[in-house]
Amino acid sequence: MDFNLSEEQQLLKDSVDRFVLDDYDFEKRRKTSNSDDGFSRDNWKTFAELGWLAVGLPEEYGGFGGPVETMIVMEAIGRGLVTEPYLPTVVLGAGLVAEAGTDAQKEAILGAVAEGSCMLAFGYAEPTSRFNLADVSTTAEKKGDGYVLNGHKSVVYGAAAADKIIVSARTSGGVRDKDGISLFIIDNNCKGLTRRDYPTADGLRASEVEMENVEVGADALLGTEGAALPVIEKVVDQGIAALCAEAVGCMEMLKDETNEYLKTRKQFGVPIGKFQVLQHRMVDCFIELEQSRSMTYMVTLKLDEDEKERRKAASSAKAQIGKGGVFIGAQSVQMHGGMGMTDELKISHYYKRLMQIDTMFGNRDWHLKQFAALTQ
Amino acid sequence: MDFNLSEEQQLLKDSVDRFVLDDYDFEKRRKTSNSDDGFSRDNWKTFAELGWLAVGLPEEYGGFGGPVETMIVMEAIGRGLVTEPYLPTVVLGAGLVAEAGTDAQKEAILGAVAEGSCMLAFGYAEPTSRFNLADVSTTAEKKGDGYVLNGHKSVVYGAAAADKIIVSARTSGGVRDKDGISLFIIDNNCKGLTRRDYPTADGLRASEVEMENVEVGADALLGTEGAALPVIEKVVDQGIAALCAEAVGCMEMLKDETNEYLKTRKQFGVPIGKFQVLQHRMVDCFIELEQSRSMTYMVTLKLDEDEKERRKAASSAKAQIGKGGVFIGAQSVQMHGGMGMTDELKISHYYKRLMQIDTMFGNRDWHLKQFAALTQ
Amino acid sequence: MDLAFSPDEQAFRAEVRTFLEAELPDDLRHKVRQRQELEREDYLRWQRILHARGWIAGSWPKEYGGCDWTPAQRHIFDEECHAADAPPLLPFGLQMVGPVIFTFGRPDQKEFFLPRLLSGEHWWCQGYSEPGSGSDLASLQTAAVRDGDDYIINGQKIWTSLAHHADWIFCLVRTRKEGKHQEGISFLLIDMKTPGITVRPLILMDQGHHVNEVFFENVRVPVANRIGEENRGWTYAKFLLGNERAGIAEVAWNKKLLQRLKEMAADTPASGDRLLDDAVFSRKVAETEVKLTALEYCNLRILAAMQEGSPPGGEASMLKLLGSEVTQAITELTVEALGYYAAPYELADRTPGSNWSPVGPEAAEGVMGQHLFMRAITIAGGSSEVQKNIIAKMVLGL
Amino acid sequence: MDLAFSPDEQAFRAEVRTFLEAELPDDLRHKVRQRQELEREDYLRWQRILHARGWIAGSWPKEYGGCDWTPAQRHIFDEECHAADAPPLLPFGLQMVGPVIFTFGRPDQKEFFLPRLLSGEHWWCQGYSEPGSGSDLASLQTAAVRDGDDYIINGQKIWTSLAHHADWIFCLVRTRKEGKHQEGISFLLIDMKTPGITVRPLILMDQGHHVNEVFFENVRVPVANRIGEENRGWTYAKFLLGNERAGIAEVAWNKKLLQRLKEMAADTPASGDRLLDDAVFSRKVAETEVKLTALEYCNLRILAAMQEGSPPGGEASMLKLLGSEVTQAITELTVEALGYYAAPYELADRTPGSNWSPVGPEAAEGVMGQHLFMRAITIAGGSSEVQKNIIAKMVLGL
Repeated sequence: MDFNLSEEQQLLKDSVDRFVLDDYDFEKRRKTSNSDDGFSRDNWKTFAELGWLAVGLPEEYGGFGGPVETMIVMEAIGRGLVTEPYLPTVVLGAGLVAEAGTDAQKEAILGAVAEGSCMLAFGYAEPTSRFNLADVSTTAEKKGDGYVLNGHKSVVYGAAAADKIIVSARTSGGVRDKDGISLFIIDNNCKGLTRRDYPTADGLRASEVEMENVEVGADALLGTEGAALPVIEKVVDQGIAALCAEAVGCMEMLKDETNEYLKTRKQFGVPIGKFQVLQHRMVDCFIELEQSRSMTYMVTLKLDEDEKERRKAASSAKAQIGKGGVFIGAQSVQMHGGMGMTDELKISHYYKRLMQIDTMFGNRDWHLKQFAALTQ
Repeated sequence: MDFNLSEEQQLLKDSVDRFVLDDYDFEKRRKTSNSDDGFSRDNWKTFAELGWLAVGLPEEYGGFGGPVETMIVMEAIGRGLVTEPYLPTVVLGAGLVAEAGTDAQKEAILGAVAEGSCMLAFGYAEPTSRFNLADVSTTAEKKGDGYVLNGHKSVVYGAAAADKIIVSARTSGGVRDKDGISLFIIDNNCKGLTRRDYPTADGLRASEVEMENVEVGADALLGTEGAALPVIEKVVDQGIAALCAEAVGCMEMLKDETNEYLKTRKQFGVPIGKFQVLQHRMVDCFIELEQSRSMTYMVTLKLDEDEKERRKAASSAKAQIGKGGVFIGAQSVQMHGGMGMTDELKISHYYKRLMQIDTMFGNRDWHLKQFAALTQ
Repeated sequence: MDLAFSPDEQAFRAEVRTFLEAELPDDLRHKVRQRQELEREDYLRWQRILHARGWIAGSWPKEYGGCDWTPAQRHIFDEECHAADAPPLLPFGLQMVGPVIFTFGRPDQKEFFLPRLLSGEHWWCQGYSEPGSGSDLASLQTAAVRDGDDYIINGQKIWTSLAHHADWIFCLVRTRKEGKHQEGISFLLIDMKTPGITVRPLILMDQGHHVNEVFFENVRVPVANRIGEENRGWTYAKFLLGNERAGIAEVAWNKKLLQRLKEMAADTPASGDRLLDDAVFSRKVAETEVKLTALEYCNLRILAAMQEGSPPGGEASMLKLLGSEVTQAITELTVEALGYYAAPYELADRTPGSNWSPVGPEAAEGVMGQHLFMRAITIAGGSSEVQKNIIAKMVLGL
Repeated sequence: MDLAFSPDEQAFRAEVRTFLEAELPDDLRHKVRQRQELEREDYLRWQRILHARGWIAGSWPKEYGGCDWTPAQRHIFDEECHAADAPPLLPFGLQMVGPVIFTFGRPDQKEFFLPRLLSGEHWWCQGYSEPGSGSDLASLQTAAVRDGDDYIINGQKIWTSLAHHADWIFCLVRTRKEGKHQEGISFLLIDMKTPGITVRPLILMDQGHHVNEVFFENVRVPVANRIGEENRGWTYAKFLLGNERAGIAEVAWNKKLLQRLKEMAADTPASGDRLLDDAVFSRKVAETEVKLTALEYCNLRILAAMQEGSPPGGEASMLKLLGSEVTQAITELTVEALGYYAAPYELADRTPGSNWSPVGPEAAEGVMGQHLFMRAITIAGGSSEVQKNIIAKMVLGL
């Protein structure tokens, strides 16, 4: 039992932390977030140069590290509220290809991801699916060697910037059947695909992706036809672990900023941190953070266990992070008073991100239900 | 809209309050609770003399007043943590007879209740029914003019002292059918009835009541055969309103005692009521009490509305009272520190009663579910 | 004890309802229902309609143009207005400065300000908070120095709601530095067009422009614009804060929000079921509705007491606390009901006349924005922490 | 980073498990499982079995008869013992006064007390709290006045757990009235048979006799029974309180309680369903299990840090807070699972040898009693409020 980073991991951590500290101050982040793309392609190039886009990819395609390295990068992303679409591209997109791709697909995509020349997005949700990954109405019908796709994917983060979008589609079975789901890699500019792009409340970019008779070749199929759900679940659990780390980064930043504010802001002649109610509230925030960090370690280190253990780990971690994040976010706003309400201070931006994190990949209610089913 | 008591109601309130204050101090209550019966027959006689056992009964049988008068008595019972089985006898037992009884049954029972010579109990729960009043496994089979009863009624408050026990039993239909439930009035000493009597955690008395081939005449049937559920639900809602008032009495006593303790108990050189965290906790208690009182007025004044409104009122009030009572109880213990843990101080006794009140007639979860179903 | 409203009150309710059906414009109704931001003219249109009917100032005495309604009538009026999706009436003039003027003002002040306030000619804003004085309001620093018949004002106010729309601002200013904080404050009425006043927008986390900073640089205000005596402004301010709390529970509005949440949850597909049929979600809705019911009856009890002449004391703080908690619970659940569709946030495209439509379901419009803005209600107007301090002191004697 | 225990640690776990299977008496196992109150002899039997195996003092150095286990080993031992329903080891001797004696005691004190403590010959209790000093422990008043080679003790202790079983008591007493509270306290070891000591039961709300008042009336204690220096007792007391917090999260015990709750909920009929299938109940169980999991990994992180030599600081307060909250959540849910069968409470009939059986399901035994007694864990050993004060100060610097 050991919670220390290896030397290489520590070096990676130093590097991402330094980037966020030196090159990602909040005003720069605001400009980046408000730009057309919502992120900076220069930063993306930097990420590639520093090797971060190769984290967690298979070594034979230039990758290095695993879940712990992803955690390190994602925590820094959380601290900096980084808007570059790292999660959609590296964790989800490349994760799916690494998990299920043919050699040819891996060859074509993973190296390009690592060197920053290929961005990815993953469309798994639909307007009526809510959080159920197996609820897929989008259809992919066989046509010749290839497939024709029809359907609507909701709130696909990073879709506008992506070169390729991976979508789940049903090749057989009923709408909520676990079998019959397949994954397809689709070029973003292909015929029949339309996007409505929009900013999100947390300052990122997402899209509605609609497919009307999108024709793809056989090589667009990712993994075994009809057997994609376990792959999706595994990669989404990896996404959950990464998201937990991002949340911990956000929470830690809020905890530090708010604690500092309590020490400096004066009312009634004393720092407001002298008021016991705020002290105890701050303690509650600290404890939520520690619990969230512990659960993030736990899920990160359990991603390679068997399916049931992995899913228990992911659902319990996500449930904790969702609650802890929204609590710390809301309390940080409250303890900052009016200033916490402003767009100017970073506080509210972290709160907004933590709210979305609670929802992403299924909210606290969803994951408590999964966890209950897994532990009965 | 008017939340004032009438002059007669105020007189009743003065009378019950005075009794609790003068004749029911905590040491007397402790002795009474620890006695064999768990209550005092002398007190019961006093209740009769002062007319409290006639509250809510029909005027033609010597009764007076209605829900507001019952609320007044029950609130005082809560303040004094009175152990005499008022709820089982007057609210539930007499309530059922008044609601569904024949003239002969009312004649025989209600006057006797009012004058203190007849005590009642109501067995509605069974080992597998949890909180569902319609879940009745006890059977009543027709035999000649009468019936033969078999079954097990759980946790029947006041059964040991009761002259007659009213039980629900199934005359037709499946175990959880809404139709087919009937009520029977059974003599406590009849053949085939066995009781296991026990004290309860809140210092009252209850019993397991088992019936093995208990034979009763046709006159034991209370109300229309097979149509008892609406009667039971109505009288249980009256019981809920009464219980809410008792809970408010308990909460108010705890609020007063704990607030006083905060002002007098010193630690670190100051009264502990100077610590902001305890101040705010006490405010939370105060607010729970105010909400509970408001909901008690609401349900009391809505008992005569149509079934849906009445049930909504009862379930919402019970849900609030269950939460508020347990919160105030637990926090009063916590704020009293070690002393709150003792059997010696009254604090823990009120907490224990409030815990049982949350469970009685269905706990908070149950009533939130009912309320949700009624308000969708 | 009796829950029923009197026949007269019930007749009044019918009258209000008929009026709203006839007079509330559909486009305003739609904007409110869709949680869209109201523009200056939207507020004013509705104010003029009510003014024409003589119903703009329910609580004011008749002699000043009010209706002199009982607390129950005001409650009924509020309920009906919210049920009909009428725009809210802003409190700054009608509830805040108006009663201060007719209670403490000179006859000429009453004559000049009150009719213009009621008609909407004067839009008022409130200059209380300062950067250094949030919960500790009495520590305010904006200085008013006497110079002949004028005061010269220097300083800064913050969180000034809708100051960018306002014609007049009522301000607490410091006219004496010595002694207790509370005893050196005066209450001034200031024309927003006076030279030296600068209004700067403060954008909130919903990216909306609701509040402002207001800077005063050598602003010259006639002493005649002072309310009451110099250095006694704290008294008037406290009076005003008391008025601010009437109706603070926002029961009727919360009921409306809750009803919309339930409608939305009934329309929201959740992988085969309706979201409202989910046991855990429907329980959370039920919990909130029970809390709102408790608040409603707490409010009615206090209303009944006011009807009999007892002014609300620390209990008003309880209503503010509970009301804001209920509102936040509802807006949180409403965001939660949207699932992934809580994410899209396209304020930038919502220019009037565009063919913008919300991403996701129609009911998603404005939900996240409202939720984010509503984080302020446990901070503004005395934070929840301050309200609890007040109850602890005033009600519990701790 | 790695969650796995080392091969050695895994072998140790197997060894403990085998030992428990062989040596833990069935009747003790049953009593623990059924939440029955343990008698003095029950504790002692188990202590003697462990003592015989050399496993009575996991954390103590070998030279004093301990095992010198690593934090991980102690954790494993705890987990296995709780999983097997072994009786708890009382902390008063083994965790509290023992380490004080071997750290600060004289050689003769070590030689006399430590072996007797380990063997169970001496049952220890703790004389810290007084009626006037709860959270504010340092304000204690029990006076020790020097008289030749003795101190004369007068005063009163309260909340003294199992003092009615105890042979010895370690006490904080006041040896100087002047100066700071903390600087006039000494640490004494007192034979409970000394004349002038009276133990009076304090019955708690579960009607159990767990704690006592201990009165001292001119009790003569040899100065030789003092630990360390006069007036430096606070130092030793703080050392002890630090030790008291190790293992305070009670993860293994909480896991056991949770497992039993789930078993019970699976066996509980709820009008046609199993209670565990109720969406709301199972969610509450899941919430609690998630919280317990978070606690478990917080505990493991702190354990790993201790393994590397960092003593637990304010984090121990966090473990105490969370652990007690989890326990209370579990016992509340367990009571809730019983439904109406939470009411019967028949302590009086439970004399050994009677054919008493619980009213309602077998699993109902002891549930309410345990819940009521567990209300104390957020009060005793530093209340939750005090723990939060500690974290605010020590960790957050507020």
